[in-house]
Amino acid sequence: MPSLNPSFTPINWEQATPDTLLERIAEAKIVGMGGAGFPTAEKIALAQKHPPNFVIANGMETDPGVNADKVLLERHLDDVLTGLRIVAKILSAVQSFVAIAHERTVQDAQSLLIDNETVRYLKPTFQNGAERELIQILTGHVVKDNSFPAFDGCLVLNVHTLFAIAEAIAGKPLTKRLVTVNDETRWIDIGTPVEEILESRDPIRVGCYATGKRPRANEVLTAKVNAISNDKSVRALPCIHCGWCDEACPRELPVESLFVLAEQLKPNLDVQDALNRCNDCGACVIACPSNIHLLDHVRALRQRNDTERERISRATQARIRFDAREQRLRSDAMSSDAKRSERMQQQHKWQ
Amino acid sequence: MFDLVTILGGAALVNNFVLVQLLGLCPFMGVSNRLATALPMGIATTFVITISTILTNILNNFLLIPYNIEFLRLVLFITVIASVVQLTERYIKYTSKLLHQMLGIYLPLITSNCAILGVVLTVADLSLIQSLAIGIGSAIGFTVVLVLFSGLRARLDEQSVPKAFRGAPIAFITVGMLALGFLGFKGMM
Amino acid sequence: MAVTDRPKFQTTGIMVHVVIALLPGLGVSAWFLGPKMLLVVLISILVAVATEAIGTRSVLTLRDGSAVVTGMLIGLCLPPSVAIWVPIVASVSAITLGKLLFGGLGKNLFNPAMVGYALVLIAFPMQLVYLDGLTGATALDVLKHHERESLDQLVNHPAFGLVGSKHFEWMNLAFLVGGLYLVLLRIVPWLIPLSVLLGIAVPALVFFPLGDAMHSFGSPWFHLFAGGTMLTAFFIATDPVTSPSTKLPQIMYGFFVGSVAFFIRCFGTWADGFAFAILLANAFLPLLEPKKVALDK
Amino acid sequence: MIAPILIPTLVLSSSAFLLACSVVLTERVLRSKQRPDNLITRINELLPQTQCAQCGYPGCLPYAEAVAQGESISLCKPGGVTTQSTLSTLLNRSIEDEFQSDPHPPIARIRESECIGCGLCVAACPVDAIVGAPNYLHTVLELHCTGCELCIPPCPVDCIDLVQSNDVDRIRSHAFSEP
Repeated sequence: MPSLNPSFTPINWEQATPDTLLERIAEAKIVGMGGAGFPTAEKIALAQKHPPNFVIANGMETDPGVNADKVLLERHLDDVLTGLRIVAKILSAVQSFVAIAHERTVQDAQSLLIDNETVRYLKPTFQNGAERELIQILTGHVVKDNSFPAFDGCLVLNVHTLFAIAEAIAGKPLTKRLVTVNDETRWIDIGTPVEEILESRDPIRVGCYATGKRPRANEVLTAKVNAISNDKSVRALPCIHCGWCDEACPRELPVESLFVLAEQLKPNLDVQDALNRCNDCGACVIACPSNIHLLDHVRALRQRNDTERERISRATQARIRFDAREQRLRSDAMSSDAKRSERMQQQHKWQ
Repeated sequence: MFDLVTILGGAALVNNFVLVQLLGLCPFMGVSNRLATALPMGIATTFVITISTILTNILNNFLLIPYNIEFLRLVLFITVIASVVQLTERYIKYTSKLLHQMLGIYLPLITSNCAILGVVLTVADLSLIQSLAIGIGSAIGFTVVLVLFSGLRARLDEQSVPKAFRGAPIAFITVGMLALGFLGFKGMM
Repeated sequence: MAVTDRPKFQTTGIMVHVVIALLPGLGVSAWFLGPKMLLVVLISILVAVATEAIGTRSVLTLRDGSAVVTGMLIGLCLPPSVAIWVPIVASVSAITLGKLLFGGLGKNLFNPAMVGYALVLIAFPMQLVYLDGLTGATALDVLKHHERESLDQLVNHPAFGLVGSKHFEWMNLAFLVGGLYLVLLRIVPWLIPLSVLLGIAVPALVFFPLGDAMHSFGSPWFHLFAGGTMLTAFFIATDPVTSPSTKLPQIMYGFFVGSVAFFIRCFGTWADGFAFAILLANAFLPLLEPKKVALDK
Repeated sequence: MIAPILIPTLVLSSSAFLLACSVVLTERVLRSKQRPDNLITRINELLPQTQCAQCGYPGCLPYAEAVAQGESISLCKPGGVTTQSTLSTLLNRSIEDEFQSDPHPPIARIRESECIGCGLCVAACPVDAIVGAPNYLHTVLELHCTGCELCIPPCPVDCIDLVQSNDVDRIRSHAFSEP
């Protein structure tokens, strides 16, 4: 396939300077393919400003029924590692890690490693798959709640993103990716309409059935989507308060009471800290025996809380400005009275 | 002392005047949709019952019986209860305006709570200690059931109840089932 | 693949396993109390399922199987000597009053089976007195009404079997086996049955030495294996909709059920107080677990 | 002979009189020890503070004081359903007429070509959201405008109209910034 952009000539990454590599990644418009979809070039640039750097390849596929990363690692492990080394070269990283959730690929990777790289097998639980927990497990560094990993110099990139980087440096733009469609994984061009990928009566979910969202009108496949699946929550039964979602949540959030509050279709600001701690892992959706899509409800509640907080901040701002205006009007009135009475005395003195 | 406790327990649980004797239902239904109004109402009612039991008992034993004018009992007791309720309403008004707003009409309505007049009339002839035990016991029973019921109504999901049963009907059915539960204590005392 | 240690159950799956766990108890009670017990259970199940189908005007809601479980529990609670219309009344009132009026599965505040059973118990006491399934009247009744005889005379009374009441100790054993099956499958939280049994054993331990020769309160073993203890502990108290799902409230809930049932058995007029204990515990549930309820909604 | 009539009336009137005195006495004591109450400020916090006077009161604080005295809680149009439900939750009053409120409140916008710079709208705006030099064109600060429509009547050339603001650009402005 002719490369779309003639200037996309392959670069030999060993000789190239970090800047040309970073510029090529930006030019190829590569975004995070783990699920967040944040522009990779910007993320690397941010991490560059905060040395010392650690690079982590995240092969931990915790979404249920999805094995896009697994298939990629089986077929293109060497490209992924070259992508890792490219990023390590750009950041002149101190240490780089590869976290994989399948034993077999760990053995294959062991042989290909060079000096400051280590491969770790981690159980694919929701704890180990989350970005901040992964950094803590591998490097021991704890990222504070209000800051982002890139500001602490840690860069977690999905194995697909690293593969895309290697491809971009080798001159091939990011045009297709591995997607699991109802438990069979195949290459799909980015941009194909979502409805065409999975023809099924049931409504579908972009992403796995637990963390995926309902497709918007004529949505197309983007780089960050790793699966398309049937929406099981169509046949949802009412909640029987069994509490299994609370047990399944890796961050011990009160999922059941969040669901009760979400069902009232009203914002509720005192559960905001729990909503902030939820990282949309979908463990509760998997555990629910009544197939209720708890994540939809939590996301809706979060959205309502955001608009409510926006409304309250606007109201407090308006009150502050109103009070300031009242105060100003009063002091103007007083000062003009004072001046008038002073003029009156002046007048009096002259007579 | 032990039998006083059993009298108190009996008045609270066995013949609880809301669920077993079915007295005082109108404030019970009106105020119990939220815990924030149910608990203060329960405490206010307990206060009113205790004070009015003491006053009526003294009035009855030292004024009505010696001069055998028992026929005045009903009128006198209602005036006592009304004035004690006015006391509580004033107190609540000047301590927490919000609570005064939230309780609204149900605060002065305690006077017309038939449970209080019922208790006061039944214990008028007993000794002061016994009447106090029964009075406080029944008041505690009222508060416990009120708080329980407000918890149940908070848990009730109005949206999924069939349209014809929303509001009062489903509340009465829940009270009925609560009464079913309390019938278990029948015959304990 | 995501790792969660509980096998993935659908709500239908849960109810099927509950029915399977109830079968041994059903078999043993049918063996001792006669085949009429099976008839009573069958009628209650059919009526319960029919009422739910008519009530919700759709067969769709039947797939969660909760009507079958409710019917079965009612059938097991009612004595076999009961008239035919009694299970019908119990099942109809259980499903309509207990569940549908509150908005169907998951919305009811009280355990539907207990609502139906308590209603029938209070409305038609004569029907349920004689040889009563749940109340295990034989031994418990004897204990309550024959206070004059001394303890050892009591023991060799025909109603008393090895440790508990004659037939009911084996029935309770069967329900215990079924209950453990549910606990091992992690469908039922193990804390609730344990605390219910503790709730009845601890007061029994306290009161047993107090009972003089004239009036014995029955030994803890007796209470554990008499009447409907095991059936309530493992199947009725653990209904997910009307029982707490977090640790501490579960302990308090179970202990409350056990102890109230014990006091009703020893001091109240009812032979076995489990139905009332469950209803009262359900009433306390919103206060035990405020987090599941928007209290100032 | 008169004893059976005199005694009951005496007993009744004296006890009634005594009770009445005790009530009045306690009220005076309580009123003197009255601690300041924050009910009005709590109500005021729930109001959207548009100071638009569409509720018939000159501002949000006067309306809050009226609500504390028992005024209806459904008069605040900009607040709409959210203010109505929060007030009903706080004061435990049922809502009589539920009315719809649009999620995006309207914003005033000056058609700058027609503005003659008279500055009458600046004085009218309760939150100082309009800026402009005299005789030069004025403009509305979208972030601060509460859509109270008080600036529309005083404008001599009637060049202010209400437009739907969408909050997207407002929220995105501080969505992701370095800490």
